[in-house]
Amino acid sequence: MKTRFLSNLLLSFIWLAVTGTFSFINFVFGFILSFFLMWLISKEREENKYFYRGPKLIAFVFFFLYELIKANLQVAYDVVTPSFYMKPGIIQIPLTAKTDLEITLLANLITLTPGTLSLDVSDDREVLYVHAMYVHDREEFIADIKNGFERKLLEILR
Amino acid sequence: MKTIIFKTASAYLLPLLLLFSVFILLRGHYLPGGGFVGGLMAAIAFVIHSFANGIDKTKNIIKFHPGFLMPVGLLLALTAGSLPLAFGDTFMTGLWMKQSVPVIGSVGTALFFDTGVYLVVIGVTLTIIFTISEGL
Amino acid sequence: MLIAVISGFVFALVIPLIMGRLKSKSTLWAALLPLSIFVFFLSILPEIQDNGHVRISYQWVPSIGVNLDFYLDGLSMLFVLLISGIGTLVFIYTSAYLKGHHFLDRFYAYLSMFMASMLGLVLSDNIYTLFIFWELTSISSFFLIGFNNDSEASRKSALTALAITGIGGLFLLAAMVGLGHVTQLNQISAMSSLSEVIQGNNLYGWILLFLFLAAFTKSAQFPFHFWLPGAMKAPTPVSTYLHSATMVKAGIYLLARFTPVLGNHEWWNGPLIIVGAITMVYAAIHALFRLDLKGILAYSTISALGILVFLIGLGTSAALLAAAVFILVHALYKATLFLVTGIIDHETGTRDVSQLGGLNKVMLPVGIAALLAAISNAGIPPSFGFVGKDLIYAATLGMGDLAWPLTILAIITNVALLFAGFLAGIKPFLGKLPERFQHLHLPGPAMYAPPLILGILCILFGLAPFLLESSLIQPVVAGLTGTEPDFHLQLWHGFNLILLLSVITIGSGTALYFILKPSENLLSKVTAFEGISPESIVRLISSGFATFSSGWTRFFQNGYLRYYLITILSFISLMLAYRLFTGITLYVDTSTMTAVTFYEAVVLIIMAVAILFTVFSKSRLVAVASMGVVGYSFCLIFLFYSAPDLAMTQFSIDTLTVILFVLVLYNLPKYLKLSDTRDRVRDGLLSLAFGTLISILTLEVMNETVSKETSQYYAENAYILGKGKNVVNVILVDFRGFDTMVEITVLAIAAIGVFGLLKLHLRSTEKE
Amino acid sequence: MNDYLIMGLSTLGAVFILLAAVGVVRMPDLYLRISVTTKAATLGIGLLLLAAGIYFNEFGIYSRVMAIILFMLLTAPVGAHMIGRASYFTGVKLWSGSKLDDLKGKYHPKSHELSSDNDQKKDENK
Amino acid sequence: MEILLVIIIGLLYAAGIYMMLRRSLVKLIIGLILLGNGANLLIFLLGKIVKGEPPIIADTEKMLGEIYADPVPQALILTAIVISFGLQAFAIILIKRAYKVVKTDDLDEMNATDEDL
Amino acid sequence: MSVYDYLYYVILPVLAGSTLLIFIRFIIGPTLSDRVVSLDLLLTTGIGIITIYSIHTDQPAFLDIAMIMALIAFLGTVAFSYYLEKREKNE
Amino acid sequence: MSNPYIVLPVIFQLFVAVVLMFSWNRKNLQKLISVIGSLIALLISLLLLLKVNQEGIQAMQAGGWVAPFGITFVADTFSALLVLLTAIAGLAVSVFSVGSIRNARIKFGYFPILHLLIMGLSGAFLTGDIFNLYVWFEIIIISSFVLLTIGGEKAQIEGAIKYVTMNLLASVIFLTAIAILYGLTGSLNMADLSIQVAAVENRGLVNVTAILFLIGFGIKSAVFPLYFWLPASYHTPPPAISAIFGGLLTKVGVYALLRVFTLIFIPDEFLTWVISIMAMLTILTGGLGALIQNNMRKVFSYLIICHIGFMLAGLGIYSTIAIAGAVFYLVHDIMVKTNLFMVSGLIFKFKGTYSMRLLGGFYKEQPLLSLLMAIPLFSLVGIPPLSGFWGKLLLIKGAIASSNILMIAFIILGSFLTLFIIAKLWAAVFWKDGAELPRKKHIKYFEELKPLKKKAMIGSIAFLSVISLGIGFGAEWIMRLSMTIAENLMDPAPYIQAVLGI
Ligand code: NA
Ligand code: NA
Repeated sequence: MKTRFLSNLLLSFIWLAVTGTFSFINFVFGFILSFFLMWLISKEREENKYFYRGPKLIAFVFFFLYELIKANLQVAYDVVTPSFYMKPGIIQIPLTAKTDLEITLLANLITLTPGTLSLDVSDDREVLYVHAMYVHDREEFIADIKNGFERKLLEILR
Repeated sequence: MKTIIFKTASAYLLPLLLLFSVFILLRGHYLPGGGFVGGLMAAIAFVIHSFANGIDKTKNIIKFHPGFLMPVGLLLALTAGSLPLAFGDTFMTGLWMKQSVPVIGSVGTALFFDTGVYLVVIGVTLTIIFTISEGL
Repeated sequence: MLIAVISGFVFALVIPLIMGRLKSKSTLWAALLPLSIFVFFLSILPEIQDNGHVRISYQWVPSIGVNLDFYLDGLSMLFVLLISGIGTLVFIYTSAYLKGHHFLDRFYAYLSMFMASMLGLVLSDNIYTLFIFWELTSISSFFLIGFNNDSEASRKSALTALAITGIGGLFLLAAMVGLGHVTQLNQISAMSSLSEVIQGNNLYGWILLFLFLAAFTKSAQFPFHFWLPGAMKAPTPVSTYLHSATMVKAGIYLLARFTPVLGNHEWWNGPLIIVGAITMVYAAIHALFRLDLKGILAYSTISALGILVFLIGLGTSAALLAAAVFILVHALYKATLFLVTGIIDHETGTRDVSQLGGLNKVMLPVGIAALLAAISNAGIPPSFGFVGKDLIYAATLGMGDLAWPLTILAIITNVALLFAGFLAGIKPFLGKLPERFQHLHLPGPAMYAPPLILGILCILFGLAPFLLESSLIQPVVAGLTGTEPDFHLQLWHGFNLILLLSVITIGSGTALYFILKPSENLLSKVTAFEGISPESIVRLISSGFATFSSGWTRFFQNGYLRYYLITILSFISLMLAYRLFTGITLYVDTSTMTAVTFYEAVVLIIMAVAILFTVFSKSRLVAVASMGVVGYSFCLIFLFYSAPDLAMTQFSIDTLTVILFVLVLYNLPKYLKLSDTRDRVRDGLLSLAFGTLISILTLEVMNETVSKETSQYYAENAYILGKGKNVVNVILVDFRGFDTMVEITVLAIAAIGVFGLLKLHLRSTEKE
Repeated sequence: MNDYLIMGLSTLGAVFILLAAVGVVRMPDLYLRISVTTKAATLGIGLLLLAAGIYFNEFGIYSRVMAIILFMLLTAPVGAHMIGRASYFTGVKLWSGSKLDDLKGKYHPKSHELSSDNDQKKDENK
Repeated sequence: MEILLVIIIGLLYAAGIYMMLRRSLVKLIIGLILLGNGANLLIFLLGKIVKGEPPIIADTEKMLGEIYADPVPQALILTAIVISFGLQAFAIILIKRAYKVVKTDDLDEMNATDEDL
Repeated sequence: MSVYDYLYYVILPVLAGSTLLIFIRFIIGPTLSDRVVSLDLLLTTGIGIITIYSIHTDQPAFLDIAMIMALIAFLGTVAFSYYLEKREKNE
Repeated sequence: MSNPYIVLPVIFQLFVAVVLMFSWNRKNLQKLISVIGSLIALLISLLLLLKVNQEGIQAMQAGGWVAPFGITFVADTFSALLVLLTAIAGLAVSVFSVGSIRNARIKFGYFPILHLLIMGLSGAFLTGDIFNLYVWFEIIIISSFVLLTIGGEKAQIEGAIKYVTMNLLASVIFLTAIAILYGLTGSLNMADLSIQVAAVENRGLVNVTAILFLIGFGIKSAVFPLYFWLPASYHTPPPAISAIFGGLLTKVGVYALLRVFTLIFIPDEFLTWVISIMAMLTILTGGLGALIQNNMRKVFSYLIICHIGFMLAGLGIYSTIAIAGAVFYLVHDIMVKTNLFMVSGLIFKFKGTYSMRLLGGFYKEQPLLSLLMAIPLFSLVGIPPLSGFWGKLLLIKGAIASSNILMIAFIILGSFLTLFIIAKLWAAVFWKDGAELPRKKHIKYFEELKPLKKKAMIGSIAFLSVISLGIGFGAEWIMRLSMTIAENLMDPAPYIQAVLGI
């Protein structure tokens, strides 16, 4: 019930953002609208927790941007220069993340980082298969992910 | 398609896109958008959901056959168009409320008409895509 | 008079309903209808004699002058009496001939419908109603000829008859419309004063052509005559009524009717004389070799009709008089012979003249009737036929330079006709009665009385021609020639050339009767010539026509969609090209055009390449994806040129289309390379031509300055009146909201269609 | 000041997009192409949108820009994952220079179920 | 620019027709779509194109300014696009059904209705 | 150089050039997946062009199209993946 | 004379369709709604025609926007008459469908789409806006696609592909023509276009545009050499659908030709020459095609083409009387062709085949029904005074007046072929002894039907037959209407006045 209300609230805010008109009436409208929409699509949706760890979130955003730019430069170099320095491969990464949201966020963040691409999650949610451009050492790569993205992400989500 | 990633993402995309579709619908009279594109967006939201979760689940969510939206939308548009006849005007004459409503702006038959369009487009798109996908 | 005509149609409608109910064994009462009509018209006879005509008019479709104008003059009266008189006898005869037949009611219905049409035809003064009744005679005769519809031959001859007379009828329509146009009148009786105007008009030739075609087909003139022998498949009453006495004379009536209007012109006389002469001789000779009684009679009828056309063609008052008399003469004796033939057929089951003989011994009254008719046919005094034949010779002899050739033709014809008459009227009754006919006996009076009455009339009118002279024949001739007639019908003119000719005719005819014995052998020799007969030629033409039809149809409708498209597109391209290059000075005005920027150029390049890639791609999905690229490029173009709504819509729809394709294509087999290079070059050239034409056209249209009144109005009023700022949207939901209404309906229909197309699988019991 | 920000952001964005474009042409296999393009392009578009936001400098525009970026962040990786995965079992080959392929043989050929059997784990268990 | 668009229009018509003349049902329908695109572009072009001035009335105004793109062709094309979408959707599904009952997408094997004389 | 000129003469051409490059990948393929990826990227670049164009023409309304494109482009990719998977399954 | 109610025939059909869609799964309710709806629609159309007849041309500006800015609807005698005929045919087909359409198809939207098709036809007749006409054409096309394919049998699909392709091609050409017209004049309102087009200086361009319209509408009206879709498809769907197609679909093309080429483009000599040649070849092609067919419905299909040639001839001759002829023929043809396809359907219900070779003995077995069927058959031939005769008479009058002997020859040829073909059909189907045909299990034969269904099928045939007879014998009434229509078409000033007020 509480999460339902929170989602509703969140959607109302998104409505405000999308319409770009901040007024109480627009908020009420957005609230009613999202209430209706949530009712419409409610049956199958799992209830989820929403962000409550603000600071960590901000830190994570910066961490992510840093990773993004770093990797981008690395890739850019490889793309622009005539010869390839990359050592690509598909790597299996065991997952600590368990819920759908955790796994999805993690996978997406990995994908968004240049040079890596989450190909798929095993059906038992044990492992994530990642295609990476620079696999100099498998263990090191796995550790990077697990200590970097995954740990930080789970800190926020749990 | 059985992928957790897509499934999860679709669960979040659905409400977002629906919200967005209403937005597109309502502002159509002022800025690009309107019932048609809005309806398509809404339909696409459900289509994405159905790709991720299977059509049955999406149908469960919608609660009625999407084709039902077609007569509803048509009736809405037809009513909006015919209402002026009751006031002695010709078909499709715009009737407007004296005061404009916050958020939406002036409310008139044109808006109801566009909402009719919106519903029909959702109904049509979903009927078509669901029907095909079921045959796959 | 209207009642007289209409009653036949009403009777036709009512009779199938009541006849079943009445349960009466005899249907003799049906003859009361023609009889009362006959009596009715007979009662008007004095009035005609005095005033020349009676006229009645009822409005029907006055806005184009189609009215029921009836005009009864001598000519009409002659026909009216024939129609109703012989009609009465035929109705009586039928009640016995078809007694107990399952569909007798229908037969009477057709018959009375036919009679009514015939009456209408000869009474009509209105050019259109004339045609209407003319067509009705054709169609009712179609039903009558095809009455024995189980037999393939019968159906076939009904079709042939309808085809020939039907097309003639249409020519009649054309002729009538032409006349109406030239004279600006609808009443025939009013036209005779405009005779010169008509003949001076440049449509005169066409009108004549159309009219002749109508008359010749209906009256079985060479080379359209062959439907008539075929039509003998009909029951005998039909043959009697239609094919000797009445319907075939409709063409004669038509020619006679229009003689005062169109006649007296070499274009009129020449063709009629030639066609009439050919017909009478050709058919007469044909009649010599037939075995089938009805065949003999059919050919002799054709010949007689030829004589009539010939006489009308001669056009002199003597000839017209001869025609008037001969119409009656022929109707009487030929109807008799047909009825007799019917009795013979009915009783003996054969019409093969070589097998018949001695029937006098079992059916004397029939034999007498036949004999009387044969005498009249032969023109032996004191029959009415003798009077007629004399008049014919008188007419031909009066033709100046051409007198002798024409007379000789007439003699040949008459000799052969005499032979035919004897063969049909005398041969079956004289000689030895074959064994198998011994048990036969005389049919009921309903059957033998009609021919007997007619046979007696054949002689009666010969003995007492004055009975008809002033009452009937004089008004006819007066109407035809437009002058006061000064002649007297008489049997005996004294010893003169004409009498000599008659004697020659009778003598050689009789001789021929004893010399020439028709037989299968002879017939087959004659039929050897049929390869060049008009009938075979027409059959050849019609089978050629059928081949042509199927060739033409299959050539165009060959089943291959792309050939259809090629035809359509070639047609468009040719038409466009012709109009573009002949009607427009091509130039391009670049002054108003916008400059090309790099990014636009890139979009266009991508678009162009994507189009080509779509066309030449080897995989369906790649083609689809590439079509998507085309669509997305569109979207950008729309955006660059200030159409955000369009860009949005194009984009969403394009994506949806691609998705639909993707969902549909997944189980289709690979593209096959199905066309050869030649096809592709051909298609390529055609496509390029069409594309180029459209481009040129577009360029030219762009030169034109456009009034922007409408868009200006929208620009000014969209917000003020339509309360919206996105003008396009205001147009869509308000200014042109109706379009959108229909548009969403289209979508809904498409969705229902898709739903049905994919979900509806008919069970095997529901597949109709 | 804003102008320079706009120019800077748009330059950066355009460069990233160009990078993606070069990458998609140059990279030797599909997975690398996906790798290179998804993020570079997303980043590039994000920057360009930001530039637009600054240019119009209205709240409505900012929020819309943010909404677009959010949508892209949400959908781009999912799309990449989907097409990458689908390509893998339609048999799109890895570049010959690839080092390892842990996915090989993990998809059930019919049901497309993906197992987590870890060869390494097995090795360790031994 | 207009000249280039004119060429593109011609190309679209030509390509559409060329595709329609192939033997594959899929190509036929792609051809129809290209042809429809060509017609839309034609409407657009003949309404006289204007750059960067969408027919949207500014917040502060009550009517469009001096220069604006003609909204009529845009509205017409929108209607035409949507309608063609309906038709196209149906036609595309027709491919599927045709494949199901005729077992091919080769148009040359779909001429029984004309043959049965 | 004004910001308009800069965007017009530098950024737009760069983006247009990128589009061409991406389109080359679309043409050469070789697999359908490659084309899907480049199609997706084409759209993304298109969004970029639209964004710049909206600044250039001072029309924020164009950003909405960018928004819709962003959403729908995803659907295209999903559909193709769906297709690829289904086709593979059915073979 | 603005009259808000003239679109009522259109929106009422939409309303009926929507109500039918709401009763999606209730087939009996749908039948009831369809029949009652058609009846009311008939009444509305009748009132409209009476109104127009009394008070002259009625116009209505949708949305209240003054012409030429909004979408205008115009009811002149021509439009109103055609709307009435559509409603009559609609009622007949609706009732016939009650008897003959199987439940499977009803469950998939047969009735709503039938009504939407009728709505599209009525809209096309009433609209005064060229783009709106395009939109109505699309409604007609899509609903006919759906009706054509409903059930999705092999023949249906094969026919539909050709039908769809060529009709879409026609739409594209029509759209192209509209684009060019807009590029030339900046207007879409037909009355306004009449003035604007006359003012265009570059006549060459106007002539080219006219060609595009000719071809676009020509394809829809199935004239030579653009007709191929028709014989490929009309015989494939259930007879009720063939009936509404056969009666009305091509006619809307003819209507558009007549309207556009009298109001907007006044044909020059070349164009009338082209139209005349097309008319002659259409007559020839239709006639020849019908001559060699064995399938009864194909015979009728080709005869549609043949008779479209007659109507086109009226346009080719281009005189008041000839156009009146075309209009009269149109009126007659709508009633008769609709009826004939129903007749063939009824025969099929008895015998289980359309093949003339196999059929036979119908006259013997069903004498009264045969007589009933003879009415449309011989009306088609134009045996005077049945309805087919009058239009032809006017056409020949028109041709004579312009000394167009060749045209007369072709009209005669066409009439002759029709006569011969129908006589042949009569001989084959009704006269000939029928062979014993095997019973097919997928057909529900006539005798197995419920009495109501039997009555529905025969009743609708009888209804249209009576109307045909009325047209024939009461020709004066239709004749006056046709003349009025032709005069209005040839002098569009009142039309323009009614729409634009000038
Ligand atoms: Na809109
Ligand atoms: Na309005």
